[in-house]
Amino acid sequence: MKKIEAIIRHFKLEDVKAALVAASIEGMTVAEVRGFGRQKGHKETYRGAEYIVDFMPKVKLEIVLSDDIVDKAIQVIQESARTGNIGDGKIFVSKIDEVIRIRTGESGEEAI
Amino acid sequence: MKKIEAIIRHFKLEDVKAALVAASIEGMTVAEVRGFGRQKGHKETYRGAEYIVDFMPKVKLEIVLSDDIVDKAIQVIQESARTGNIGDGKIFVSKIDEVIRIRTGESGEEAI
Amino acid sequence: MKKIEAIIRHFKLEDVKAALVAASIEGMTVAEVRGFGRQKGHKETYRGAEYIVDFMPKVKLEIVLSDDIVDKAIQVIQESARTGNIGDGKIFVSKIDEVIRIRTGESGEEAI
Amino acid sequence: MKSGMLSVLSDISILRKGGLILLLLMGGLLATQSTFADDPAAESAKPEEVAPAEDATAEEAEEPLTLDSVNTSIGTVVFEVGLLWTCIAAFLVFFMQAGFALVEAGFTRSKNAVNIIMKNLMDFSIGSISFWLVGFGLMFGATNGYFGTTDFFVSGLDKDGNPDNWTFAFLLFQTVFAATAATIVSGAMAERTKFVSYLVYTIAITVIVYPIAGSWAWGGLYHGGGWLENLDTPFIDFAGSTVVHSVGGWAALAGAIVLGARKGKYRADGSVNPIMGHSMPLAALGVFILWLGWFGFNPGSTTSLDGGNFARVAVTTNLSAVGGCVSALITGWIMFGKPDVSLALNGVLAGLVSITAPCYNVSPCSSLCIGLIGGVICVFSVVMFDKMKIDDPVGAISVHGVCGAWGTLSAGLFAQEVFGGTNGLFFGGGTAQLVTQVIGIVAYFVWAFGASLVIFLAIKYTIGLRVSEEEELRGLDITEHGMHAYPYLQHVESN
Amino acid sequence: MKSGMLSVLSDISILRKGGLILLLLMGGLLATQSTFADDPAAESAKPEEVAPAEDATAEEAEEPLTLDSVNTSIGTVVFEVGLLWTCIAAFLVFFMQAGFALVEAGFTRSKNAVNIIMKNLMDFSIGSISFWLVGFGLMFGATNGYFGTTDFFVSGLDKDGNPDNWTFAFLLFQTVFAATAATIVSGAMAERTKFVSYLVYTIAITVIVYPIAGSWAWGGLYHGGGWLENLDTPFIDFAGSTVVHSVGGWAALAGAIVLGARKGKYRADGSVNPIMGHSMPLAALGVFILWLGWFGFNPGSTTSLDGGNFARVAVTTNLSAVGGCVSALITGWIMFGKPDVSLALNGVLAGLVSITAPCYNVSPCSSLCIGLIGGVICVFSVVMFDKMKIDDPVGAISVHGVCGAWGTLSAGLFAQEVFGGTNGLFFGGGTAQLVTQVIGIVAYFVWAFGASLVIFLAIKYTIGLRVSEEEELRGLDITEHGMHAYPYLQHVESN
Amino acid sequence: MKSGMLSVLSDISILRKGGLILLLLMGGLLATQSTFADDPAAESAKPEEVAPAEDATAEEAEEPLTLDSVNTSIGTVVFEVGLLWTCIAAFLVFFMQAGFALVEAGFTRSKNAVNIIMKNLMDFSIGSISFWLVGFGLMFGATNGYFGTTDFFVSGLDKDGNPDNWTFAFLLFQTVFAATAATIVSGAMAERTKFVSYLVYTIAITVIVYPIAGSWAWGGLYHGGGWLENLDTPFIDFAGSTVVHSVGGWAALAGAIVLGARKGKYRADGSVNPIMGHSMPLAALGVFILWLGWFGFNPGSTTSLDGGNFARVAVTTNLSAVGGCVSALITGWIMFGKPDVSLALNGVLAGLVSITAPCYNVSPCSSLCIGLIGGVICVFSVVMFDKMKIDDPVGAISVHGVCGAWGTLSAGLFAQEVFGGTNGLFFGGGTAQLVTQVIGIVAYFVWAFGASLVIFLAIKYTIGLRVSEEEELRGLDITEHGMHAYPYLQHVESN
Ligand SMILES: Nc1ncnc2c1ncn2[C@@H]1O[C@H](COP(=O)(O)OP(=O)(O)O)[C@@H](O)[C@H]1O
Ligand SMILES: Nc1ncnc2c1ncn2[C@@H]1O[C@H](COP(=O)(O)OP(=O)(O)O)[C@@H](O)[C@H]1O
Ligand SMILES: Nc1ncnc2c1ncn2[C@@H]1O[C@H](COP(=O)(O)OP(=O)(O)O)[C@@H](O)[C@H]1O
Repeated sequence: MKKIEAIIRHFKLEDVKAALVAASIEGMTVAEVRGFGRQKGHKETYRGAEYIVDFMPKVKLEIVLSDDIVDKAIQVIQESARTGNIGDGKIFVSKIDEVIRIRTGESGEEAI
Repeated sequence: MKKIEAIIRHFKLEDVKAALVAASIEGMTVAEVRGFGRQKGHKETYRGAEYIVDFMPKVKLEIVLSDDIVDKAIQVIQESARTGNIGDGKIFVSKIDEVIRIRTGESGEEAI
Repeated sequence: MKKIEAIIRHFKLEDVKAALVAASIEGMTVAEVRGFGRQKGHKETYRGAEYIVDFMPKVKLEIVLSDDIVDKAIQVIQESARTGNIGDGKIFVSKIDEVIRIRTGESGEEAI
Repeated sequence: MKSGMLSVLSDISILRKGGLILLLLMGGLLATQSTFADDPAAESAKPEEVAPAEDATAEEAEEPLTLDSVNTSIGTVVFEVGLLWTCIAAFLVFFMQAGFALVEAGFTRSKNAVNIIMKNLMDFSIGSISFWLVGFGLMFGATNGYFGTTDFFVSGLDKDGNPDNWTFAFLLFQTVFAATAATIVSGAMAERTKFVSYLVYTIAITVIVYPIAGSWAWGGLYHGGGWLENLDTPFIDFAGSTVVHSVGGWAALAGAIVLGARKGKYRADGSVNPIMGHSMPLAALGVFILWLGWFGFNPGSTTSLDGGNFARVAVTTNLSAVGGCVSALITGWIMFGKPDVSLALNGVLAGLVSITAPCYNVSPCSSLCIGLIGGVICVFSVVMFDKMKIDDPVGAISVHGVCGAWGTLSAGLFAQEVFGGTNGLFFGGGTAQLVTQVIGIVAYFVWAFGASLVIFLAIKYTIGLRVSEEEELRGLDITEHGMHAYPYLQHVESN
Repeated sequence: MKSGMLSVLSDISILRKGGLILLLLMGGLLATQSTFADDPAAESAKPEEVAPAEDATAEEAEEPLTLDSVNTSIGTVVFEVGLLWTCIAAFLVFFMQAGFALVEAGFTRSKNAVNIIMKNLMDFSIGSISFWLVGFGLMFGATNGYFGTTDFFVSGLDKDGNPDNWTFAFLLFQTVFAATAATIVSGAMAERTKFVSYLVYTIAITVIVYPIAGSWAWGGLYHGGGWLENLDTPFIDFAGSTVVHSVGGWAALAGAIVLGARKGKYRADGSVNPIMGHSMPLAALGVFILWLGWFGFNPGSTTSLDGGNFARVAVTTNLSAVGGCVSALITGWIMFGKPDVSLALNGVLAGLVSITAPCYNVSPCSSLCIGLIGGVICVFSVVMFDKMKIDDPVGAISVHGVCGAWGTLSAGLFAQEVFGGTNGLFFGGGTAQLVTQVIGIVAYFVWAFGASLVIFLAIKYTIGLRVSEEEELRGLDITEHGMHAYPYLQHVESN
Repeated sequence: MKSGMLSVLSDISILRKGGLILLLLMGGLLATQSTFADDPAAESAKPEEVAPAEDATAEEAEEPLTLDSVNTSIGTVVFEVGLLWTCIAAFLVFFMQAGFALVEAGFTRSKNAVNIIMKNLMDFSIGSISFWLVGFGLMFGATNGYFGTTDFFVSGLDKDGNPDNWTFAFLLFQTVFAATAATIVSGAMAERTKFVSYLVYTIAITVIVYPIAGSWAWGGLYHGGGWLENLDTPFIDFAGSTVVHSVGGWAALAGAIVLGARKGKYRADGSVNPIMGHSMPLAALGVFILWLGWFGFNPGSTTSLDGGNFARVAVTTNLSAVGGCVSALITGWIMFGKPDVSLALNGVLAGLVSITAPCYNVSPCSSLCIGLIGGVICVFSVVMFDKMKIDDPVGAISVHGVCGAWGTLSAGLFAQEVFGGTNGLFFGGGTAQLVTQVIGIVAYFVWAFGASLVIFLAIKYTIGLRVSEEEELRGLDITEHGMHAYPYLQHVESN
């Protein structure tokens, strides 16, 4: 089993979610994060003093899924989250050893 | 060493924490997340228009621990977080390669 | 490729970021979390009733990087985040299987 | 587009639905509309000492000027300015509704903020209507000493069918007072009461509990005259420490007892697990708004120019408020080791409630003392109710009930003849006034607590008073109103 | 340090920059300053019935007392107290700006909260200036029946060059009214309008749309006299259901139509995807503030002691507000199955807007009915506009436009002679008043909607009315103002 | 349950603790209570021109009506309405405390919001008490020209021992003014000052710094008469640009200098690292509340009907406020490329502070100019202080100190005889007035800055003025008050 972590733009969340659901991926967890990357943030002034907004608000998606649909999910996310501008975000994939559904105690793939 | 990530209900946080502490697991990190899963959310109306609240507020617990107490921890979480209704959440387990305590620089199991 | 997760103090974030940038690590994602650990929190009273603030506000940094600079990064974080007092936080390292840059579709090390 | 817009009003199917609802709402009202216009039942009395008079500036009245006509004109001005002051004061008291809403929302969790706001909004709305329909008459109609029996469904027309502006001003002023008594209850019952049941109670308090109580001490301000006004040494409660605040506070006590504590308020070992509010800035703003409103509540209770005594009342009101604030802060600091913002805020309100009864009858120095004592009492009271497992999220029982009683008592101690009325115990007046004050305090406690207890128990065993455990955990906002108070994240929606 | 501080003021290079900007700002003003001081152009008229008089308390005037002099003194007092009431009412109406800002901020997303606040702040600021310069004259100057042509650039000096305080009080009162009409628009256009374009429109509405409209029904309050005042049965709009609120509402309608809906408001299938506001507590506080302000808006429109009729107006205002609140709540509850806080809040405003026209002319009972109906209308209207894909984030068109029309109409139905004026249809007065009311409603709709449509289209095709899609997504706060409303996280910055 | 409740009051051990605290609090007060009641020391004077008179409407006084008695009655009405206006204005000024609290809380970080609120609450509370005890006498007692020496511990009784309502109204009005001066300081010292040390300073400013300063220009309003009033061309500061705002502003300057900048405000290279506030909506609401309060501050400073001049003052006040808003916005826009909300809000306050001195003496057009210039000055001043490394989180020094000086100066430029007083430089009056204004500005700067500097240094080297670095980093809320401003997460506690 794998975990996909995707850092995406806020306003792409609905699109990505819809695309994932369309691909039959129906479990995910979302968190508010702030990202620092190539999208260097912009210079702003506040009361005449300049500062750089370098942490950009982003959304982080975590999806645990079975190995065989990982590639599909990556593709779906990449397509739906893309605007082509710097700051679109990244997808990280790692291994998950075990999954348990709290309600039933099921574990492994059937718990996803 | 392993990392347990548990997505649980908000109002179960205190219970789960107490149960973990009782099981001598005394380090954890908590974050606010929003979850999407079988618990499909409910239909609401706002000014006459319907919408679906599909991202449910949840709490995510991250606990890094040594391999030998992982099973115990999973059991404790599952018992204390369970209500039996859809939306109780999930537990994900993955491997951690290294742990460092920032204050002392200790690493490995002794840093947990 | 590896993922570093570092739980640090809020007011150390700017220092740590600067130190990482100085070490040419230019991508990271930050989230607000609440931590529970040895720093047991303090007793407070509210309207005469005592309670323990045991979840301390912390910041969690996630950095995905190539294997060869992990040690450097750990060292940098440890140095810049340290105050020497309980509650300085921890660093967790785990393996990442794949990285994709959403904008370009690049993957692997070049996507970091 | 325009015609599309207008079609809103003409779309038949929509109008049919709307009409149905309107009919449900207004049945009785519309039926009585015409009768009511022809038959101004209420016999209204302007305050005796003010002779009704022509407008002093009306040139059309070609009557020759005489000393009497001129004097009458002056009386008219004084009367009309009194109306103006009464109305302005009423506006300030109205604004206290916002203050209550914010204090209560700030001192409770965000998952119940919509519910608290709705309760404050609806108790004022429903209360305004029911007090106009029934409460005013029960409180100020011709009376048997215990409740009024005329002046229901206030038309504001005098016996000749002409508008009587004094009645309008007085109705407005009394309506916002009644709503204050009602809204006090919502704080103590926060975070666990069914919305519908709260609305039912709101009707009960503005129709029964408060008006009957009010008639005892204040009925004589209009057509009534209650038994507490007719004691040898009449009861002193100038602006309602007892009549408004204690009544609200004791009703709140009954409600809190019948409801039981919020889930999680007490630990397994019986110790208090504090449940903090979600926004101190909102709570503080609420207190400032209430403080502002109190400058209408107390000084406005002169309801006339009254030789400028409102200025004195404003001074005593303020000194007591700051006294309560300072002493609550210090008391909390000594007892719990830190300057607690929630206690300081409660202290302000404690000082304000305390001075509400004696504000007209005491010196600035006495008012400061009354406030200082009120602030200390409030802190101890808050702690005691917590220990007694009576869960009052915002401290309403302590602030309004207990400090209301203290304030009423204090009039028997600190009153001075020089300000009008008798001397209290500390100024050589003996215990006469004090005894009357105690009688009043006890009588109001028995009535307000007793009647409310009966009503709350009746609600509990019929439609139910408390939400289910799951609803309480999830919060009343989403379960009762289908809405969060802060639907979006505060700091990030952009990218 | 001290000298360093003072150097702020003397630092030449800074002052040079500042001076440049000042010059840009004040060119015309400073130029006209001296002329203006010498030449008080405006011929001012105090209300006829009030004889100007010496200060009654001035001892220096050694003239012997006579009945006439005393009577004049009384007239002066009445006049000055009227000024006082007008000013206090204006302060309350001013405060409605805060109410609008909060309601609109609360009902929209946090990524646009700074923008909403700025719009409210600037429309009041710019509006105050432009109404003083031009609007007041167009509205209240000597008139051809359709707009005024004198009294621009109000100096407040009478023809002898002495300050005329009535003009000052009236200017203030009318300025805050004009600003109200202007600010209504911002809510309906929230979350997608360019800041600069909004400012341009603000000037247009306070310089052209509102003053011309206002002159028709209210010009006679000063030097004017509009065609609607001169009909056989004059138009009733005591405090501006139509003149202020509908004008604002119809302008808002034009704006919302020209702008189009916010991105994401409608789903692919055409159904409504509700976009919730970010803070119900702020919105609720805003409504309470507006309600308070309305006690200046309606009762204050007596602009004099007027026999205390403000008290009656305050009662009708309040009963309609609570009626609107209750009926909107119930209507929403029946239709959508829950007590919706946003509809209850809109209901209050609906009740307030509805009673604004007839508040002086109807009974308490009628006012409750008018409010009850207004609340129902508001809910249906909100739903209809949503269905028509006219996206009004805060319900401004329904509350101000539609309920303003209803309120104006209701004066033709519920008015009673006993309160001054004619009887409406329901009180045996036939349809004369009703016909006038309909004429007024239609005329104002045509003008306000039409003129605004033209202006908005002109803006759209020149400087552009709407921000880019990306700016809308990221939020106007950061893209237009470079600032977040809540720059820091709410709950954790410490450790 | 009931008896349990009552046991709160009778529980001996609790009462013992409470009693102890009360004793500590009230020692002196209770001791002096009786003396004070018998011995009304203060010799009070109603304003000369108002003859004290019987209540015009009192029928009991069977004395025959005469022209004189009727005239006296009119005087009484005028006097009492003046009291009413003074009180209402004082209520509005009181409400400015809420405005300050919100502006300061909004413009600082949430980790210090409780602290800011507490400071505002406590400076008003402590200030009310200490001004009543000492400050009022120093400011308004019989004077040597530099400070008063009578009228401490105001009883409000005249020499016959009867309540003198003018004294009460005046005390209230002056108390809220004193509290304004005190509270200005808290903003500039935000986020790093020890709570206890701030309280000590609050006592110092309301007991020493402000009253002595005030006596110079305003002592003559009561029993005093300061040197600035007795100059050939008396100092113009109608409502306190200098007396209140600059004094507060210069004290704030001293405080900010002694404290040093907040950690993190300056980067290693010396450049400014802006520290943004946490809530623009709260800050904006605060500004609107202050604006409302200013309609009491300036127009209310007539403290009588005064021929309706309050209306004129209200107009000049508003035009300057909107001028400041517009020019600060534009200045910021030109200089920094965006319409900055924080500067626009500061601009409003700059306009208001600027017009506070000359509001009575200038034309509408001049007032707009004064505001426009004030707004520009404010922006440059904010930037300069930042560059000078004087860290003022909310811009209090610029708004109150610098613009207060500008406003005072402007009276010497724009004053016009027609409004009462002399002509300023721009209206042909030469430099006489200007010179006096400069003398006043400098004298107040020297005193307020100097005295405050001494006091702050004294505090610094005794109990310490600044919190530890760790406390600053963690925030004063949790370290000083043990409480977060927003204890719960805003949007999710439910499930
Ligand atoms: N090495 C990294 N580790 C963790 N998060 C990263 C890393 N690099 C980028 N991110 C996250 O991805 C987001 C987008 O990255 P950025 O470099 O701005 O855009 P892009 O990948 O489109 O060039 C960042 O804001 C940050 O949250
Ligand atoms: N595949 C998944 N990946 C990540 N998070 C998941 C996944 N499935 C469920 N979750 C998280 O677990 C929560 C509970 O899941 P849900 O399916 O609603 O309940 P249950 O497991 O009790 O049937 C979700 O709200 C979501 O946060
Ligand atoms: N086993 C763990 N798993 C996850 N997070 C942990 C663990 N132990 C500590 N943490 C995180 O690290 C933070 C600091 O840990 P703590 O024990 O308080 O300090 P220190 O490591 O300096 O002794 C905690 O607040 C928590 O967020």
